[in-house]
Amino acid sequence: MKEFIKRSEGLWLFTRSPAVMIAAVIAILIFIGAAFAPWIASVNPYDLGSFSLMDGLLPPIWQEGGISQFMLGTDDQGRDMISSILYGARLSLLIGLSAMAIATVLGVGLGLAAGFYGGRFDAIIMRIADIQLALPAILTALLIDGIARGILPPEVQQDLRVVVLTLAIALSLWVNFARTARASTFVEMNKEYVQAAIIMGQGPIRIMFIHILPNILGPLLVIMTVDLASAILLEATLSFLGIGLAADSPSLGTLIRIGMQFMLSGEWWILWIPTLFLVALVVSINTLGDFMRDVFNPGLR
Amino acid sequence: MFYFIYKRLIQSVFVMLAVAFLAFSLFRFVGDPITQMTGVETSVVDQERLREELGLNDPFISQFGRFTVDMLQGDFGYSFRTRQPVAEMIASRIPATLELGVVALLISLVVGIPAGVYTALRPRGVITQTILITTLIGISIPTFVIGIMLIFLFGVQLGWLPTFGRGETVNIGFWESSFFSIDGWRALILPAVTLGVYQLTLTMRLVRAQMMDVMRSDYIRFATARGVPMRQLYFRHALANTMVPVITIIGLQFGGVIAFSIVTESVFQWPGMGLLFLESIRFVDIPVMGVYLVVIAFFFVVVNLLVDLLYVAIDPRLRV
Amino acid sequence: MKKRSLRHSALLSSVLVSLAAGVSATGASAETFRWASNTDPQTMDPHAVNSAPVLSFLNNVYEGLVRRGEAMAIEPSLATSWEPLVGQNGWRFHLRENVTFQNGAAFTAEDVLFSYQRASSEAADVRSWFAPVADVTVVDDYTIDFVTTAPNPLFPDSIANFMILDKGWAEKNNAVLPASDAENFATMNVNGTGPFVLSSRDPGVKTVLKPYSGWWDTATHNVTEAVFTPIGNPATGIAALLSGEIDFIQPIPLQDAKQVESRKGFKILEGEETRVIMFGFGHEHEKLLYSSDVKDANPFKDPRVRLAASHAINMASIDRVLFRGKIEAASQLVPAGISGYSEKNAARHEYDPKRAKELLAEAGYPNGFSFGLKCTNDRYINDEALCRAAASMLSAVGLKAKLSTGPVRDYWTQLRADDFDMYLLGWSPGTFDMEHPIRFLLHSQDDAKKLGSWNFGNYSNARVDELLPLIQQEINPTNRQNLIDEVVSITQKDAAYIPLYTQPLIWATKENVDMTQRADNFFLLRWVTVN
Amino acid sequence: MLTVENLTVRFPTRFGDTTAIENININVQAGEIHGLVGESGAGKSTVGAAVIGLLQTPGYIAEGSIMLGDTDLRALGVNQAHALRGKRISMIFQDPQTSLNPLMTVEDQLVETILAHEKMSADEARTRAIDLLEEIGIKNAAERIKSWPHQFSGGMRQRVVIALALCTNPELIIADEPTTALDVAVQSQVLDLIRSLADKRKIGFILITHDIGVIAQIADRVTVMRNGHVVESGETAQVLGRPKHAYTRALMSAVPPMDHKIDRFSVPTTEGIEGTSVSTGDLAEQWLLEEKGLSEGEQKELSIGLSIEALDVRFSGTRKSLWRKPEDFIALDKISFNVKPGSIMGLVGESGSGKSTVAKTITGLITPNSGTMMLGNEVLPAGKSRSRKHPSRRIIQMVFQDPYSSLNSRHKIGSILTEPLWFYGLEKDPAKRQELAASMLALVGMAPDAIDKYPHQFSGGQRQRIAVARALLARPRFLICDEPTSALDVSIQAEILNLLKDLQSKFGLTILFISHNLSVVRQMADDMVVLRNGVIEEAGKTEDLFERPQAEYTKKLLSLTPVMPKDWA
Repeated sequence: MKEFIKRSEGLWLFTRSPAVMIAAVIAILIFIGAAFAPWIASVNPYDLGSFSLMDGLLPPIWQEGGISQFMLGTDDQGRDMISSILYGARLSLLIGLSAMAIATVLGVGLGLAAGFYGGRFDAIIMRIADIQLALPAILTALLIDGIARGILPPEVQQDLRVVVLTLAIALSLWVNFARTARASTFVEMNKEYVQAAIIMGQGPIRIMFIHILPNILGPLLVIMTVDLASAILLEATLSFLGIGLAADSPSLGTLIRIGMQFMLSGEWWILWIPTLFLVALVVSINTLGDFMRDVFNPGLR
Repeated sequence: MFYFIYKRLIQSVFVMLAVAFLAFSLFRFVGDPITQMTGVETSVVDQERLREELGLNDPFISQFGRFTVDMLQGDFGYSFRTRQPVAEMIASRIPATLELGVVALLISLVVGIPAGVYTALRPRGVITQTILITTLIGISIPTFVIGIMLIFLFGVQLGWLPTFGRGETVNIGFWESSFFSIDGWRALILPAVTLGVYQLTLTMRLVRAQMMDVMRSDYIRFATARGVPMRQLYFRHALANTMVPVITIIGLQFGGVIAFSIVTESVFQWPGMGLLFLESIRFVDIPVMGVYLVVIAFFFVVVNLLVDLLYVAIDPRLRV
Repeated sequence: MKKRSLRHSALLSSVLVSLAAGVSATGASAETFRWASNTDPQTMDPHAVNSAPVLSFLNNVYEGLVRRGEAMAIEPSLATSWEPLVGQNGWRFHLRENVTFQNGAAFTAEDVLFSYQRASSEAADVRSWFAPVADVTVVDDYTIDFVTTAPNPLFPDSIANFMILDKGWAEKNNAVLPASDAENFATMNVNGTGPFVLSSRDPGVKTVLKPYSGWWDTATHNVTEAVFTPIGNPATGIAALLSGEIDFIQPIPLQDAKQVESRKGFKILEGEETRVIMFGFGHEHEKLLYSSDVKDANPFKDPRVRLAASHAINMASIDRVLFRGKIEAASQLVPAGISGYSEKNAARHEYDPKRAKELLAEAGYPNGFSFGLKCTNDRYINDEALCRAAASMLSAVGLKAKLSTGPVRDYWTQLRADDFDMYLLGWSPGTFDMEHPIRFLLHSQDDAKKLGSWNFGNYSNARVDELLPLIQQEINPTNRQNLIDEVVSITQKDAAYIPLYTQPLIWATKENVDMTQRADNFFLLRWVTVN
Repeated sequence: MLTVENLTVRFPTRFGDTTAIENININVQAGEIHGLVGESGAGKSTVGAAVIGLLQTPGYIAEGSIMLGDTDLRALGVNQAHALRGKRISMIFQDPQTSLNPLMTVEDQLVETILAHEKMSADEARTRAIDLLEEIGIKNAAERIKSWPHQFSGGMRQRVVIALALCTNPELIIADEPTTALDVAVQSQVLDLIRSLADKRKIGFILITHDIGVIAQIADRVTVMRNGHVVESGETAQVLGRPKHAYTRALMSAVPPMDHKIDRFSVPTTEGIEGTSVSTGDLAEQWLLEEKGLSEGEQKELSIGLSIEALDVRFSGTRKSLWRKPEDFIALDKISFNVKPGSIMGLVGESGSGKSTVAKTITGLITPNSGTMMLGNEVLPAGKSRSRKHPSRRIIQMVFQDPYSSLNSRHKIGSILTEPLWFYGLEKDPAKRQELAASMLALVGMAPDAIDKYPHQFSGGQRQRIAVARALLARPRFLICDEPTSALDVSIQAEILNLLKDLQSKFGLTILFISHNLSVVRQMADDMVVLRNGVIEEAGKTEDLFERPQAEYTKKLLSLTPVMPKDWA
């Protein structure tokens, strides 16, 4: 085992940094909890029939009035906090991961192409990136939201809010990927293996994706982790600004937004438990991202 | 170099037009201004008449054309909600947002750069790890929660700082500034910290990474080998070379600061453009939203241009 | 907050809140009274916009012929008395003498006529108030006649917010008509006869009022300067109050009331607004828009289904959990105390899920069906939470509600486009009379006559349509009440709407401030005393 | 003056500590240039870094003593050690491009360094800085001192670097590959400068280099290192002229001689290559020869030539102002030459002469402004007009300079090697492709199991072999080798050159061999062209050019290249 670990630089470093290991454990637990929420959670907070207003505002079990059925208490609708958080994390991660995936595909694709073709094409892509940067995320979200409402039939709109939000977040994140991919591609373009491929007469698609892409993945992976964290936070912020998800299918961000109402009312758990959960999630993702950067860029150690 | 700036300007105009177009097209979807402008008892007929008067029934392209042409002539139109000239409304809010943004950015630089340098030079230290984790937690809590926490801690609990607004301001010409009174500064602290904390973390981490990179470069090794004093080595040699990429990102971040100030301003009831914009969304005040976006794009473009010029100032290799 | 929770929660908010409980706020200064609300009045023009924030604010500056007292009753203001016209429909108002505008100009009947013309012009949003008016004639300097097309017993009640401008001032400053697309002088400046005069205004930021020394009435307040600040974020508003930066805020989130009250130096003013919150249905829709199981029918056409929905809602637990016991359940579209409230029909459809299921089965939906429920999330107190709870309760009897909530900015547009199966609505009768909701919510839609304009589902009952003009014209109170009772009874049986409760009013203020909380949520400085 | 005894440096890694250098003993006297020579990985630079106290973390000195005069360098505290740097010991790095802080003027950097060690006013420091620049041969120093580093040429920059190292009159300067990045002409000037500084100022130098020619030219004493150990040490003439140790002898014999042509290099050691059974390469050999079923002799007649006529390449410059048109940079000025079928043509020139532009133009990476290229009897379409499917894409193959970047580090060797087979449609059967690739590896002298590994698992020389294998798997007729050995150690260079020669003669390849190294070209090329600033200075038979150079430029190049005294070899 020890020998096996030593064989991989990353694994070896991993076993030597307790903070990273803790972060990994937290992240994995949250991912598992989120992925298997329907099997772990005691109630389905999205199923309106499964909980009752009668159970509303119960405190966590260690506080007077708490009951064992709801370990971390309930919110104002009588939803079990644990279940809400698990489902919320599930939704947040779903949005975060898909937004990140879309942003990656879009950004890396455009960045690669910009770096590969250079010249006018590059200039156009970078100006589009500028335009995107000049449009704050909230406005992008409004735009997508509005367009979706304009063109989609009403009965699917509610179900598609997640999609809309995901797209909006993805659009405000792709520029990062595009810029990084472009810069790395410029570097790779000067390397001789790329020139060899060009001389052979290989097509641009093959060169970009088979040759260059694997070589620029390192920095992109780092951005992916950091942006996963930002996507989750951005979703929370959009929720605060009123363009997030509906309260009956809450993400972590929406839970926090709802919890804000109870900041003063004494029901502290409705705000602080999801917040603590979000902090744990974001911090561990970021810590893992930092760790990955260290592995990919040994000079920084 | 002049050619470079000239090219930049052309591109900037293009960016602004595109933002205006995108922005304008999104307003069609935000909601119906008319129902927000009128009371409950206003008849449907009257609403329709108003809609016609405001040109909201015209085809989209002619609305956008009118908007652009008017704007190019310096006519920014009137707010649907308050009937005031949009130019005045936005102009009166610009100082608040800019001052907030600049102070937030300054906080992020003044704290972030030294922290970045420190954590780069002592990568294994306990203090470094503490700083890194604390800031990470700082950016993991949504801005709006942090803002309210600060308000309750420093405003209500300790009673040291105001909970909302800009405090006392001083007018210098058209510019309404909080920089010239104690009260103004006190009011500025909390929102600026709230807004700056995210940027601070970014700046710090960026400076740290760049600094660590630069410290490994040949010229630093050479400067070490010839015994240049450590302080000079860190701050004159290493930091200056760190600044070029850092400035780019900070420039880009300024756009982010302005955008995120929407949240901060709404939490602190800070009378800036972001607050105005949020209200405008609520009331579907299309002219205000449109101009706001163009102004934001303008800031972005100007900051980008400044960043380019700053490059030239820092890096002699670019002075052709 | 419970003492015990402090011991258990190391989290910041609890600590903050608990520690802060021991700190008393600084006393309000007798000189300056600072207050906050969540919305800034968008204009200073009393005729341009018919919205509560504007009218509430301008009531401190401008005055109408009549005004409402602390208990909402009409009382003389610029008119000292009024009576029905003899020989024709309408009312004669006798005006107060020796009243001067804040710029020193004398108040006469000409100003009333001018204000009427201004307020009923096309550019005025308040023109609907004058829909029944046929003509206005000045009899002499202090007498003016409002001639109506039909007998209109409620007319004086309906113009309590009709504010009088100085004709000379408006003409001089080019503000003869309310601004329609560009601003005019009156959007930023005022010249009323009221107790306060505008001292400075920074829209969206700060508006300062000072007492008008030449006010005709005896001032009962002791405010020497009043500063208004809009604070949009409720938590920020509470913080501002608790830190002593403001003396009063309206409204506050009701879950925070307990916290404010528990602190030394602060108190809560609780009351009921005149606004009734209700659910409406798409009566006329041929089929459900958002259903996944009933595609080509509209079960809500069947009164039994609507009744079932009404029986499914447990107001008691909504009150207890969501509203912390601060609401009064409603049985009809106006709350008790409003004229025309039907004592005869004061009983609600009680919470009875069994009955609800039976009704559904009778209607042919023993297993219920799914449908869309539309709600706002920024319009009424706890609107989103209410809808979530209601959806959960409806689901419990088989009415599987798919909830969709959104900001109010495009809510009305969606409702007008018939884009709903069931929806949330709050209604406050502008005239404080039952006729108002009958006209807007119960009469069939009729654009030409401007009737039923907020009857989104187009509930239509021939008898109700027939009764409305009778009610409008009936002078005899007993007869009138009988007519109204009939309407209420019909619509209750039909479950045309499901009235839920009267929206509570929660204001928070420093303990040393006395004020009057009026049921229309208007806050008037003339009733404020700072001790 | 400097005495290093039993120096051992270790680096902790995840596999435990590794020893970088062990038991090194070096003695440097004042005014002496002590050469430290060895191939990459020998630990030369670690010695230098250990002496000046700048070992890369987490390396540490495990044993030994370093004495500078009476000062025990290992006993110094962090601050004392730092104060000593620049004052008594200084260092020069390889690349003058990166050794100077690009954001500070030369003056700032000089004055700063002087003030760091001497108590004097800024004006005095400045005067001293100017004197220093004059001394190391920068004309008009008072003016030039205000310039930024990027405003100096490479050679001038290295002079500035030396001036910086000299600021405070150090006793010892460690020069780590000070001329490797420079052209021969500049190299010779810098070496002269170093020599004169040692003589005049009595500065001791440790000159770290892999270039035995440089050592031969200026070092008084030399220490040969290998794998962290000293192999041999002593007077330069003795060590290089009459090497005692087998390794030194092998090393010397791998150095291509400048003054005569040899047939094959005798390769000093092997990387375990020759051991592989050569017979496994038969398949690849057969495959390369089987085209049209010709035998080895006949194959040669298929050789293809390349002729270039008035090739002109210009790059548009950057636009400097709105009103001025950008000026073109002339990379190749109407050059013409002819590569005979089956021969090796050498293309020689200093950096910036346009050598690589020629290669890029032939391979179609660059579109020339005018001129024609003929491959055999057919016109070779230029640049972008050459279609992706054009047959010349296969017929012309290229071996690049940097074996570290010419192989895609994320692809397995197998996939790198089979790519041409698959791409050009030379072999349809994937299993056969693998077989052929493995066999080709054997042909270029590598173990066929390399096919499952990644490039980073190989040394530079092995990678270059793989690169050659990749080129051969396209079944080329024309091979362009662009500085194929300049990144390699001299022993590896010898192997690769041998390999190229063998393959060329066996398969009748035509080769365009690009190099800045005259002695290498002499060993390889039948004909050669000397290029300078995009213009052909001289062309002809290689032997003729070396024996009877006509152009002044060629003569100068020949005279400046460091050579070993005849009697040593």
